[in-house]
Amino acid sequence: MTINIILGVSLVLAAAWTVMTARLLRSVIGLALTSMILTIIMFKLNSPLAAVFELSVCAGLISAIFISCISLTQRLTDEQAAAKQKERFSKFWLLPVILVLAGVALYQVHIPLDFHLQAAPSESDVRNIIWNLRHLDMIGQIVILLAGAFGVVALFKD
Amino acid sequence: MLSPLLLLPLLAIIILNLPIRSLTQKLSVWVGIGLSLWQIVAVVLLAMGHESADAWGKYFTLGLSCDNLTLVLLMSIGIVTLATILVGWQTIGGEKQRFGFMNLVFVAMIGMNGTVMLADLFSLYIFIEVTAVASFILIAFQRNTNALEGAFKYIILSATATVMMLLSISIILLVVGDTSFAAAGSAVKQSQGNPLVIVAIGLFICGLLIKGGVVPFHGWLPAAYSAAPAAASVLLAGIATKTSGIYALIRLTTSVFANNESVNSILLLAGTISILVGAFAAIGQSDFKKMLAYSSISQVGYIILALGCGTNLAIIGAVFHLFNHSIFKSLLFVNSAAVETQSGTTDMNKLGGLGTKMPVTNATSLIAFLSTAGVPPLAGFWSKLIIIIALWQNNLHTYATIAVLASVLTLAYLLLMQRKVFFGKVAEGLGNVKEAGWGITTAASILAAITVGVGVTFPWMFNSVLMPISSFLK
Amino acid sequence: MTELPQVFWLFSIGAILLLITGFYCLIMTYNLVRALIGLEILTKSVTLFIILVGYVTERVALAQALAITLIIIEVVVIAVAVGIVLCVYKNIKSIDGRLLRNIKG
Amino acid sequence: MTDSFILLPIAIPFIAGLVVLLIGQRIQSVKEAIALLATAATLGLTITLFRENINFSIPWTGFGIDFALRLYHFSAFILVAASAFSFLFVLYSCSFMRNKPRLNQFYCYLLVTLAMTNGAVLADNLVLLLFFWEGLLLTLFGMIAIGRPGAYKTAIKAFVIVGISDLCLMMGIGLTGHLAGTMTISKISLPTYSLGALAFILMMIGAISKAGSVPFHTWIPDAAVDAPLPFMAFLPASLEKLLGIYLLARISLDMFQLHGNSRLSMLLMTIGAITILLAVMMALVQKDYKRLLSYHAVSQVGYMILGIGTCLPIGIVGGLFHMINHALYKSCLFLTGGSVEKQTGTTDLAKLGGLWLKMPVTFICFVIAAASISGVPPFNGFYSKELIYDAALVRGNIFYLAAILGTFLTAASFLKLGHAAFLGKISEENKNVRETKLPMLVPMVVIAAVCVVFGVWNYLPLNNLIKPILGEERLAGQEFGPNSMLITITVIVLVGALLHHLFAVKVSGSGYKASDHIRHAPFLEGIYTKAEKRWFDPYDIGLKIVQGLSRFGWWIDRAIDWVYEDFAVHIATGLSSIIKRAHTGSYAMYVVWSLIGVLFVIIMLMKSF
Amino acid sequence: MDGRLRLLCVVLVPCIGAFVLPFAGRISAGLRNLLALGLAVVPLLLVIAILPTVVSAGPLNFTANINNIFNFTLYADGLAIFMALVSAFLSSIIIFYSFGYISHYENQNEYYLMVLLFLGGMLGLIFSANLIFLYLFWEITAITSWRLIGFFREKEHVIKADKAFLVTMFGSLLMLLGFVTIYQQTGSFDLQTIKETLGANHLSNLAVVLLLAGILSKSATLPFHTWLPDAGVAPSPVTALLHAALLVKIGVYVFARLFIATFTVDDSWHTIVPVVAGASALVSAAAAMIDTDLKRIIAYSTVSQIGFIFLGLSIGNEIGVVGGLLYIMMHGLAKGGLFLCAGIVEQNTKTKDITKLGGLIKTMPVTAIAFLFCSFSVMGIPPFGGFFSKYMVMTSTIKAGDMWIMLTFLIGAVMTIIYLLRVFSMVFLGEAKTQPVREGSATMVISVASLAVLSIIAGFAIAWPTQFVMAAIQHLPGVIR
Repeated sequence: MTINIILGVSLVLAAAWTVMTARLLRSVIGLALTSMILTIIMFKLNSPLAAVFELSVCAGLISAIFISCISLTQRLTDEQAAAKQKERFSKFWLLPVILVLAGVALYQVHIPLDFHLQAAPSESDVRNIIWNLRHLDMIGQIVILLAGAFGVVALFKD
Repeated sequence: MLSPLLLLPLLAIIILNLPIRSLTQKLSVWVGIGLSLWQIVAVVLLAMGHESADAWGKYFTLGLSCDNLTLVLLMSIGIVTLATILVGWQTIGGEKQRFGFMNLVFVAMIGMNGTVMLADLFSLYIFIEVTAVASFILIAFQRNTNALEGAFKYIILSATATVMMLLSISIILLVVGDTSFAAAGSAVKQSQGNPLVIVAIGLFICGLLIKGGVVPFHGWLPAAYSAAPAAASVLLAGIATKTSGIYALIRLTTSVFANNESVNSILLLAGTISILVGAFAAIGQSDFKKMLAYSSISQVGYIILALGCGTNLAIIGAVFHLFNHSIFKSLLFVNSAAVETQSGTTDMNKLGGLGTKMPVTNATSLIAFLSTAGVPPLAGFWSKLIIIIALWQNNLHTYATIAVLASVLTLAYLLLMQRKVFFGKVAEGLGNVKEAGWGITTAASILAAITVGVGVTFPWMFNSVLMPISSFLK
Repeated sequence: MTELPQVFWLFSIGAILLLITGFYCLIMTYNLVRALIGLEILTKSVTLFIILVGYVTERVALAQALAITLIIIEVVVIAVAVGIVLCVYKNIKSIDGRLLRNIKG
Repeated sequence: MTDSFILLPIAIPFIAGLVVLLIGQRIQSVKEAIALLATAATLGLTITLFRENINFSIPWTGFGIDFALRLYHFSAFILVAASAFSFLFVLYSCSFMRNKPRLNQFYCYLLVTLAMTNGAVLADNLVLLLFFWEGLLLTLFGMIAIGRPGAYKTAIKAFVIVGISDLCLMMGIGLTGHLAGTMTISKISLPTYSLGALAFILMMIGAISKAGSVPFHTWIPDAAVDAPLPFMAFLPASLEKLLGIYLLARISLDMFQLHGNSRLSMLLMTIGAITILLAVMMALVQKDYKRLLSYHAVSQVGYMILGIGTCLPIGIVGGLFHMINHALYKSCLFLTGGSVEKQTGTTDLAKLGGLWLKMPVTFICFVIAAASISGVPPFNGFYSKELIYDAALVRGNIFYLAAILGTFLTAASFLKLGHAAFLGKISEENKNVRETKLPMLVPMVVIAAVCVVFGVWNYLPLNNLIKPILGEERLAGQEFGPNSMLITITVIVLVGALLHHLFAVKVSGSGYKASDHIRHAPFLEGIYTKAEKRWFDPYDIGLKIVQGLSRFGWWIDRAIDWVYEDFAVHIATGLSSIIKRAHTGSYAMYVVWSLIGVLFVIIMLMKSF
Repeated sequence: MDGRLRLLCVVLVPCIGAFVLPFAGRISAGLRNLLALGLAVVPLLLVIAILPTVVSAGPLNFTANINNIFNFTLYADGLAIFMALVSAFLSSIIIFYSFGYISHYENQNEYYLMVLLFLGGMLGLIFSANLIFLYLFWEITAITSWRLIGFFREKEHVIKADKAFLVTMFGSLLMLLGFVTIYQQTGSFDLQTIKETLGANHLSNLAVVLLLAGILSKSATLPFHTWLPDAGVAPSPVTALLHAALLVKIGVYVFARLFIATFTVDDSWHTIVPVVAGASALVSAAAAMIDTDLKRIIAYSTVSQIGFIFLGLSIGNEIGVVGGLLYIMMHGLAKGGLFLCAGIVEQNTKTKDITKLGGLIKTMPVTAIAFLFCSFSVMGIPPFGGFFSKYMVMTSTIKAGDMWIMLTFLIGAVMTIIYLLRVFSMVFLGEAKTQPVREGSATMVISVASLAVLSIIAGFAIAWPTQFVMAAIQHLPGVIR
């Protein structure tokens, strides 16, 4: 049970760190870190496939996109970074305070989960659900990927 | 008959993007027009009631359902996409640009058709996201700073909306274990008291209100509509936000969160506020498209108000007003496209007296503005009348009076627009302005013909077409 | 499995805190890319919540399917968003949110 | 003599009037001929109908308004008088208006006025009476407007004053019709308390304003200068007096049971007295022949109102007799004025003088008429005034005193007029003045003769013209013998007037300045100068009041307009600018709004469960 | 063509015919003008054709029973026929007049389209027996009057047109709410069923207030009257059409149709409405006294005469209602004449400010005489028609026994005389301030003269219209016997 607590706390800490750090590159790395912790939690909640997807897509792909974006945009010189750090801190010191308070408050709240559910349907395998039961979502994903492709083409092809 | 509505555009995208680029690019516009016309014909056939065998059905289990509400939405999607394609063809220069635009329109078409026909909460989220992505890019299509700003704002706010929707879907999953409308509806009804369920309902409604552009959540709408290119703003204002926002709200408030009192009072309040804020903001605008954006917030307010009232007649009024609004709002945006292409600007202070120079645009904008203000012979009046009657019968007298008197405000800012753009003396720089191209004028006249047709034939249509719409309500 | 509710509550608190961080970052930052990072954090919290619900109600397969679809859609949205931020940079040579406020009123 | 003959006195002059109007400017003599013929025909017809009693009625517009005419003694008498006068005046104006512009309009208006007057007199339905009565407004406006080029101002003044009083008459008629239940005049007899009194007062306003008494008289002196002279002789002198007093008599005798010592009769008598004094004081100081006569026309009405106001049979008979007498001598005076104007070209007393040799016949007629108006014994004025004095004395000596003072001043002013115009030395440019042509002389001589006849054989008009109007039961036991004491006082007063005139001439040196000593008397000086500057003219005062009030109304209208033009617009633009400022354009603000919105929605949902 | 079909054609011919005009205009102006006049005269002839059947066989009814709530029904009883005759006749004269007037300006096609549509809307409104269709035609007239007022396309003209459209729209929306309350109270929009279901009991006060708001705004009575003088900027046949003859009469006619022909209201309304009408009459008469713009003065005088008409109708006793209806006819004729004369003066002297005008009677005798005759009829001087209507309304105030209303009526009548004479003398009499001006063109002068002559003929032949109106209101519930 304690492992869960540690994971939970580290997840929140990683997220807070991503937001608080001054340099953009560090926050992207922080993002990747949160994504890894999330993957571990997912494994704990015995949903491995989702965890793998999370790891490869979020930690990998999205971090790559962000890093390429940062590299394209102009980099901050060192003293600009230092100035930004002080200015960032003046705005973001509030975040950890809120998080702690919220955590304590939420801890007190206990809502009964007395939902009586029917038994889970028989062939409840992920592959089966995606490929056989939810074709509509499949089409949706295909179309949205096409949309993404057309978007990037439209935005950058001149 | 339903799945082709979804799959044909997909097929079209795939075929058009095959490597033989030179041929397909010219074809894309005609394919687009063909598809939208086919959709309109299909809806009419469906309405006539012959359910042809769903050839594609056996391969896919899409779980699409279609009742009268979906038919109305499908019809307006067909019409508005046709108008968008015609305007796009006219306003977007360059072969490649136009091809890119057509692809996005096809994606949006699939997204909207899907949203309208599905019966599962999560697929609702997916297809709303599809339409949203298509709209992001359509807004940012011309890559000028304003367009990018509008797109970015829309992304941020649509992301918050999706976060809220997903949280509420997960809570419903917690409660029910299945995300289909029917299951969700029964579960919500049983565990009414549980605070988690209340949070779920609240979050989902707010997500949809953001998508629909109702007042407290409408920040992105003026930026997105006014910055988008002419054709994109027609699609967006006409139908995109309505399907993803308002249609979903109608579907859910009638089936999933079936008429509990508090949801209705929230909708009534939100509707009235958005009518007033939209109208007052529109009065002060000096940019033609921004004024139309605020005007569409105000008109959506009427639909939300009718939804809040909840009775059968009110829902019919809401659906009818949704259909009418999609027609005359896209007509107004088509007119703004015409004015923009011919005079180069949409700043009303620089425009003037285009009435004599652009007769068709003048006549159609007259029809559209009278219909928006709810002046009788046209369609807008009848839908507003039904909403007012429904409100009055529910003794919601204050809301009804505010809604009615707001149409004076609507008339005020539209008269302002007419005076500054069409009705006055010709502005100095616009001496040699000619009428807009044939694409825009045909789109405008089709939409105007529909508005006038619906308006004039309404009494005859009242029993045969309008009343059956309420069949989708239990 | 008596501690099922405790696990649920533990991670749901975690998810809510992630939500708060995400919104805070979205609202307070001027840098567009950092806003997108905030967005990304929100998505992570929602994915966590879905998986958690799946775990609690023994509908792990359905939850995973939803989570996977969710992740794919979010990738596309973030990709488009980054594309737009790059275009903004190309136009105004800066990714400061305060410069993107000229459609107001 | 079928009933429809009663329509002829209205139809003949009306049709003739239209014909005269339509044949246009070409032949002048044709117009005169038609006019003469028409008036002669009407005169003949009315004389033949004199003894008849005809009732004629056809339904007209429902609500009790039907086209009812009734010929009985009183209306027959007025008809004959009106037709006779108009015949004489047409004859007179044949030569007087010989080469004046817009002649066809003049004759048309004259004939239509005659038709309308006949209609009003014959009318037996209140609304029909009003129909003809207000119809006279048009012809009044028309006749004054075709006088001097600037005459339209007086025409409008006359139109407004008489128009307003006609509206009061309309209100009165509506009220009487409502109270009595029927609109036929012969069937109405109402008590005069509360609403009845109001109805009587309103009708009375209509009557006395048509007759030209004080509050409504101010257009008559202006018209004297502006309007063509035959109009002055025709309307203010004779016809309007006949019509006005006819209605006054009808309402006080038939329609309302007016009894002697009621407040209404006191009101009538005071109006009469005030009219006599005020008008004659103004007449005295006039320097123009026609203005002097017009003021006298106003003051003589006072006698008639005073007479009828006493509600004594003797007073009423006196008033009616004075009505016909006044019509006679006033028109004769105006005709003499006309001939003087025709020959010498001016009516300004300063330029006139010594005409009695050059224009002997005019002078003689002037002397007869002047004598009868001043109430010199053998002439008709004296007898009718005697009757009025007799009744006034019974009612209260203050009224008698006013009447006798009026006579004194009238006599003084006519002596002044006669002296200034006809006696004294002749000015050189009038040297070659000859007597006026025959068509102008004949009417003067005829009227003067009738004045003498009515004076000397006064029992003739009294018995068969005036007395039948009151009917036997009122006249039972009334004898109209002369009252010696009154006669002596009148003679003394007249002699006093002569002496005063001689003294005044000696003081001021010439005839027309005879009244200067009164004009510049210490106390009267201020009032006279103010009066000359039209300060006391109710028409000007009224217009100023109306302008002031409408300024207030105009302000209300502008205030309401301000609400639409500025107030509503300001609110709308203000609110819209507030809302526009609220949209700061930053997406972060919009996300905050959405979160607040979510919070609010969830709280509302929580509250309701 | 039995009566019911003729009734339908009366409404449809101008409405649909109007849209043919722009195309006819492209071929030739003459053809368009003739077609326009024809389209105005045809309904007049049809109404005259319907007249005998209505008089003999009672009201005519045409229903296209489509659905229960929004049923398109036309109902022609005496009241409607009377109003239709007056409006169709006056608009044909005005169209005949505008041949001469409008030929100087551009976009004439739109002008004739809008005038015909206006006439169609007016006739539709007169005959429609369903509240919603009554509202539909009511708004058609609002749109067309907006386009017509802004005809000259100058900036502040269009602002005035917008103002008129907004004020009337505000009033008509409140009236729409009134219709919805009636619908809720009686369950139908059809006048006949409302009449039966309501029967004796009165209409709810809320409904009455809402209806009155709409009626007062359209007929330009006190609180909502300022748009009418401002609409003076329109071309003068339009102001004649709007102010004098038709637009303001719509409000009065609907008042008669609803409050007299369909339902009864509490007695307190029989004093409140006259008070408002009286106040409006006095305030606008005062404003007419002060203003110096020719058309604004005549517009103010229309507002005040409408106040008198309302006085007559709202007092409710029989003579008042007959007087009010006659007043509508007489005022329409006379005021139409006044405006058309003003049009001739304005077109020739190019100025509307009466202080700069004078002595026009010498150069424009026929117009001057016509103006004088029409103003006499408005003042209510006997041989003219106005006298009888004014007398009847006066007696109705007396019968109602309310002293204050009698007084306001009297003061109003006096002020009418004064300000009309003031205008006549400043414009036509006195010495000429403008350079010599020739008479208006033939068509304009003929129409003006015919209106003046008609006022006189109406005066003499008053018996026939009064009988017709008395027969028309014989069985109406709202009239207090």
